Amino acid sequence: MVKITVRLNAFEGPLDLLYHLIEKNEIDIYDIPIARLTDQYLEYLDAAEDRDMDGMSEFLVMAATLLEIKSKFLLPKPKNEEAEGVDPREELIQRLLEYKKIKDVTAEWRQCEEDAAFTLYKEADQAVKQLKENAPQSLEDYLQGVALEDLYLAFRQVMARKETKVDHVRSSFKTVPRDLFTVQEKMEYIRDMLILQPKTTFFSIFRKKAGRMEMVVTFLALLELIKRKEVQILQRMTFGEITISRFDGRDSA
Amino acid sequence: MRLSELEAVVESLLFISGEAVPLSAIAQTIEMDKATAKAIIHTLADKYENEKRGIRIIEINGAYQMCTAAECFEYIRNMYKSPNRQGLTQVVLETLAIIAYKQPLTRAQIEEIRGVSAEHAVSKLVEKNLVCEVGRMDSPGKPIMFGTTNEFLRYFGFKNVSELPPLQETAESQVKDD
Amino acid sequence: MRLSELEAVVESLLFISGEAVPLSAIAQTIEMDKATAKAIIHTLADKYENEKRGIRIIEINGAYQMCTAAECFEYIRNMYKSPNRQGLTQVVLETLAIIAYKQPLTRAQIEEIRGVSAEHAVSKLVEKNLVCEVGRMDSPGKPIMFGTTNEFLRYFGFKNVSELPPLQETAESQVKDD
Repeated sequence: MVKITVRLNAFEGPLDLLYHLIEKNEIDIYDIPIARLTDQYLEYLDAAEDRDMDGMSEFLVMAATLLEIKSKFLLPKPKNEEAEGVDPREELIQRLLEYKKIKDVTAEWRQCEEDAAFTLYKEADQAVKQLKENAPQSLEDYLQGVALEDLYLAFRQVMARKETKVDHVRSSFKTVPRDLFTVQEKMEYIRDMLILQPKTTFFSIFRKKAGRMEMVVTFLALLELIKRKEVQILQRMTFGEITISRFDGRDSA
Repeated sequence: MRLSELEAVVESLLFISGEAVPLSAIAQTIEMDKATAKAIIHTLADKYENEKRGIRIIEINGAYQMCTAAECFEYIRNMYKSPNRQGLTQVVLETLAIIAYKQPLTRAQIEEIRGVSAEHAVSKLVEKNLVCEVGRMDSPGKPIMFGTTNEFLRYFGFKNVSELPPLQETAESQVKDD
Repeated sequence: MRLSELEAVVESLLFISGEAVPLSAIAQTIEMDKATAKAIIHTLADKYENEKRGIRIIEINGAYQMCTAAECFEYIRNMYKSPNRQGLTQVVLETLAIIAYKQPLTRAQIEEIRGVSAEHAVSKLVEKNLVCEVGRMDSPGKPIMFGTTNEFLRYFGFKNVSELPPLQETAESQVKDD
């Protein structure tokens, strides 16, 4: 067999590679010869020159999926006629179709991107920004719609909230809530927070309304991310603000 | 106030603002109803276009913004001697397309569609202000949901998200039972 | 290039630059001598003026800049006035309520009640002159104690703080010894 050399990072993921194989072999996407495609896919992984574990894992997950589908075809079909309707390839086909739709439309987007680049916008100049910031806002405007009643209601609300927070006895009667939070989810959450704000404060990773369990899980997730060297924390002085950022490769210690 | 004066006011508002101005803000400022304000803006926009002026008015998501005419681009670039804009990479573009068509959605949902981690692509998009947080999903962990920004619309010249190029339905009828 | 096209290019250059553009830079960009460039700019400037447009071109020290027409200033200022801006947020309202009912008290005490930082809310209230420093607490660090202002009383229309609506029902007793 002719040895092929492949670079996996030329593909944007397992779906992209599968899609490439389908196009190359002119396979009907609705009737994928799963055994052949699986073999080719595995050949590609075998021949890949850049097999670092990080980039590989996603390709391996797909390999497992393909093998699973292939094995389902090998199993003897149950006599039961009802089971016949389900094609083991169905889910994969749907994912490929979904991916193809996006891939196809991006060609059109490229054109839009190029065309729109010829149109330029200017930023507001300093004078306008000042006009905006310094626009006098009368107290009437600021307090528009706020009556004495609202002040009273707001105070009651705050106090009621505080009360439920400190009332240990009553809260102990409550039913135990389901385990709504997992470390895994909270790690994802912190990663997303760092996407939105590359430098965020320790306190802001805890949601405002977070209960104790959620706080504990969030904290554990943070510790896990630190252990995995995905994030780093920094505190400039004792009791100072703790900032969290993505790990930049240097040890802060 | 005469119509020509209102038109002048609208022109000055759009010129000065440096961002897309909502129709409602324009209507309120010139003390007219929205339909009238819209008619004035469109008259002005048409005038620019017909007279082949160096400026244009475009609509973004129910707001209006003044911009340069595409024909003048080369000259402006020459004056600033700026290099060509670098397009988005394919990975980032695909991720953006998924967000645009399916918004709002979480990173996990994006990853499910593309089959690969979207962390890098999403953070690139947030950094470029093409994508932002639009809320939290009401599910365990309250994951962040992402959506597109007005900058996204400007970047591609789309009017609003409901007018994106349609996704090609790949002869779905064939999917039948085989 | 035709004269009208050159005019459009000049218009786009002046629009996008946001600052005064030297005549020489314009001349070079449209590949014309300075006299011609100047004539084109003046033609455009005259057109704006004669047609009573919302934008103008002014000369500053041998450079040219696009700006708004003076007649439009009031409208521009109106557009940026308060209606679009945010009023009192829930956080600030709650902080104000706590100060009104519990005054005088320190920021730490407010934070103890609300459970979150009150720094932003308190400074907003001080800025709006609804709240002010009314003394120092006799404890380590002598923290500032806040109370409501006369402005606050005047706005809500009662003579002094003792006329605040009484807190009846809700576990008032618990609130006190806390």
